[in-house]
Amino acid sequence: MNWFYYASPATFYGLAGRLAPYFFLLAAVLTGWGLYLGMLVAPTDAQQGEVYRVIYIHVPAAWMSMFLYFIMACYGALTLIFNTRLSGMMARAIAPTGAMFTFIALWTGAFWGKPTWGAYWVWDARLTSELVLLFLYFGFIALANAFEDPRRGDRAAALLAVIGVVNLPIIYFSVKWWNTLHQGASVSFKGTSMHVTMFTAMLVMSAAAWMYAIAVTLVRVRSIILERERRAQWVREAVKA
Amino acid sequence: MSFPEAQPPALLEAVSLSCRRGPVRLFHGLTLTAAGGEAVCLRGPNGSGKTTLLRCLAGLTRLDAGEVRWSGRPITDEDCAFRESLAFVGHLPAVKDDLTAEENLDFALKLRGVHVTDGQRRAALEQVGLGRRLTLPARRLSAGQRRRVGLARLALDPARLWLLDEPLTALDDEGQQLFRDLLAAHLSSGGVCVAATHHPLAPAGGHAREVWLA
Amino acid sequence: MNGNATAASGSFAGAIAWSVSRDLRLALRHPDETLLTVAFFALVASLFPLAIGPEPQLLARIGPGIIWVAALLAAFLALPSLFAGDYADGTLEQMVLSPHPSFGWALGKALGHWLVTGLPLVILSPLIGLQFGLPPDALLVQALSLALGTPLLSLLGGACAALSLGARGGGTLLAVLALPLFVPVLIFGSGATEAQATGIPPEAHLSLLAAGLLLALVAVPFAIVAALKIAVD
Amino acid sequence: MNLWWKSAADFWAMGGAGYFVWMSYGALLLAVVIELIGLALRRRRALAAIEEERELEAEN
Repeated sequence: MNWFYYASPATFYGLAGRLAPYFFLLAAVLTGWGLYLGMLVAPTDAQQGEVYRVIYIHVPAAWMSMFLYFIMACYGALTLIFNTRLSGMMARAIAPTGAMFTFIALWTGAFWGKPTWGAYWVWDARLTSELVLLFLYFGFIALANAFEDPRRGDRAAALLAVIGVVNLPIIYFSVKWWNTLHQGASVSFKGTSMHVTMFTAMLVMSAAAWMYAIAVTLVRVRSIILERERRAQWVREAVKA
Repeated sequence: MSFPEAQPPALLEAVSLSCRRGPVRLFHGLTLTAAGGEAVCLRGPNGSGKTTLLRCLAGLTRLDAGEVRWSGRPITDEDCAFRESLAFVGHLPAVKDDLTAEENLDFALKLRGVHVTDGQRRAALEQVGLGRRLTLPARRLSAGQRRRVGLARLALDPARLWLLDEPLTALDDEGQQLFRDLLAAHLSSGGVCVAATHHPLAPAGGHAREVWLA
Repeated sequence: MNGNATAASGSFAGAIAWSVSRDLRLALRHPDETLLTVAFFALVASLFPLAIGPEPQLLARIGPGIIWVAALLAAFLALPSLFAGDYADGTLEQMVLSPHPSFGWALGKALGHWLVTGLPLVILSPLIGLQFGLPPDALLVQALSLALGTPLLSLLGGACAALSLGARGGGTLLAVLALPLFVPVLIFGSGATEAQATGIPPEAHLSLLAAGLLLALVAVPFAIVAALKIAVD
Repeated sequence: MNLWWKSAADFWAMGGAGYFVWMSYGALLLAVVIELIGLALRRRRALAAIEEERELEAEN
C-alpha cells in the first residue's frame, strides 16, 4: 500500500468517514460491557467500599490524557520533520479530546478523593501533574489557533507539543519529589488488591476510551480538512455526495 | 560588454521550485539559474510570490518541492557555508531605533561575520551620504536614510550572492544611483544578484534578465 | 563591493558576543526596563505581608515560596520583548541567515535576557529575604537557587516567547505556554531555600537545579532556533 | 454472571457513596455529550462555509 496515499487530506477524508462509525460502535459496545462488568458484577472493595467504582473511568481517563498528549507530540514531530499537512491537522484534532479526558481525570479524582481522603482537592503527585497537563493542553490549543495562517499554527503548536512531552516526565517527578517531601508517601491507588473482574472491567473501559478517542479524532479531523480546503474542487464533490 | 560564448558556470541554481501560501499555490516547477556577474530581476504584480521566491532562495521559507543549489551544492537547513556568501535585504531595513547609524552598521556586519575597521565603516557611511548623522539615534533617521544604512552594509559586505526585496523603495534619485553603482561594482567582481523590484534594475548599459511570475 | 573587507566567517563565539553585547547596549539605552523588572519583583514580594499580616514566624515560613514566585513572575514579564523587537524590525531574518551558528546567538539572546532580568533579581533577593526575616544562611541558599533557576527561566521562557511570536493573545498566551514549564524550576528553587530555613541540607535541590540548567543550556537553544525559523518562515 | 446488587435501589445507593459515583459518571456523560454536539456543530459550520465559498465563486 502506498503509505503516502492516505497522507493526503483528500483521500484521508474519505477513509476517516468510512472508519469513524465502526470506532463509535466499538466504543459503545466496549463501554456497555465494561460498565456491566465494573458496576454490576464486580464486588465491593474491601477498604474503600463502593466509591472505588469511579476507578473504571478515572484510571482510563488519566491514561488517555497522557497517551493522547504523547500521540499529539508524535504528530507534531511528523509535522516539523516532513512538513506534512495532515499530521498538523491530526494533532489539532486530538487536543480537545485529550483536554476533556484530563478534565475528567481531575473531576473524578476529586470526587473519589472526598470520601477517601476527606477533601476534594489533594495535592497528590498524580493529580497535580494531571493539572499541569491540563495547562499544557490549553497552551497547545491556544497556540494552534493564535495565528492567521493555520499552517503556522500547526508548526508552532507541534514544537510546543514536543517541548511539552519532554518536560512532562520532569514535571511529574518534580511534583512527586515535592509531594513526598511535604506530606510523606500519600496513599497510592495500587494499594487495593484488584479483584479479577475489577481489573478486566478497567481494561475494557480503557479500550472503550481508546475507540472513542479515535472515533472523535477522525470526525474532528474531517471537519478541520473541510475548513482548510474549503476552496478546493474535491471538497465540492465530496460535500455534494 | 560582450558576453563570452561559453556560458559561465551557474552559481545559483533553483530547480523546479514550488511553494504554497495557505490555499494559494504561488509558483510551481519554477527553475531559475544565475551565473557570476549576472543580475536577475523578479517582476510580477503584487502578491504574485516575488518575496516568497526570494525567501525560498535564501532558505527562510520552506519549499514544498524543488531544490536550491549554490555553486553546485544543495542548500541544507543549517548551512553556514552558504550563508557566508549571502547578503539578504528584506522589506524591513533591520535597523534598531535606539542605536546610532554607526552602531547599527557595526552590529549588522558583525552578525554577518564581517570584520571591518572603524575607518572603513565611517567611509561607507560617508559614501552613502550619512556622514554627518553618525551619532544620531536611528529613530531620527528617515525611511530613506535607514535604507542607506542598508546600502552601506552592502558596500562593505563581501557576499557573492545578493537577494534583495524591493531594494529601491524609499530611496530618492541620489540613493537609487548609489545603489546602481554598488550593484555594478558587485556584478563586475563576479557577484550574483536576484532582486524583486518594480523599478528598472539594469544599470546603464548593463543587462538584467527578467523572470515574470504570474 | 570593495575587496579589502575580510571574507564573512561565522563562529560560535562571534554569535554569542554579537547577541549579548547588542542586547546589553540596547538595555543600557533603556535602563528603566531593568529597573522595572526589579521594582516589580520587590513590589510583588511586599504585597504578601500586606495581605497576610506582619506575623514574623508565618512570614519566615512562607517567605521562600513567595520570593521565588515573585522572581519567576518578574523574569517572565521581560520575556515578550525578547524577540518581538527583532521580529518587528527585520533583524530576526538577518539572525536566521547569519553565518554564525544559530545555537550561538539563541543562547546569547537567552544569556542577554538573564543578565538584564535574572541577575538583578539574584542580587536583590537577599534584601527582600530580610523583609521576610529569613536567616542569613537561608538568604545565601536562596540567592544561589535563584542564580541557578533564573537562567533556566530565561531559556525555557525564551523558547515560549519565540513560539508565540506574531501570535494573537500576546502576554497571556505566553503565560499559558511558559508557566507550566516553570513548575519544576519553582519546586526545586523554593524548595532549596525552604529546606535550608528548616534545617534540611539543600544540596539535593540545588544539584537538581544545576542539572536542569545544564540540560537546558544544551537542549533549549535548538528549540528556540526551531521556533524562530517557524516564525520567520 | 450473577449481579452483585440485590436490588436496583442498592445499585443507585452505591453503599452510601452514590453521590460521588454518580457525579463522576454524570460528568463523563455530560462531557461526551458536549463533545459530540460540538463535533456536529463544527461540521455544520464547515459545510456552510463551503456553501458560501461556492456562492461567492458563482457570483464573480
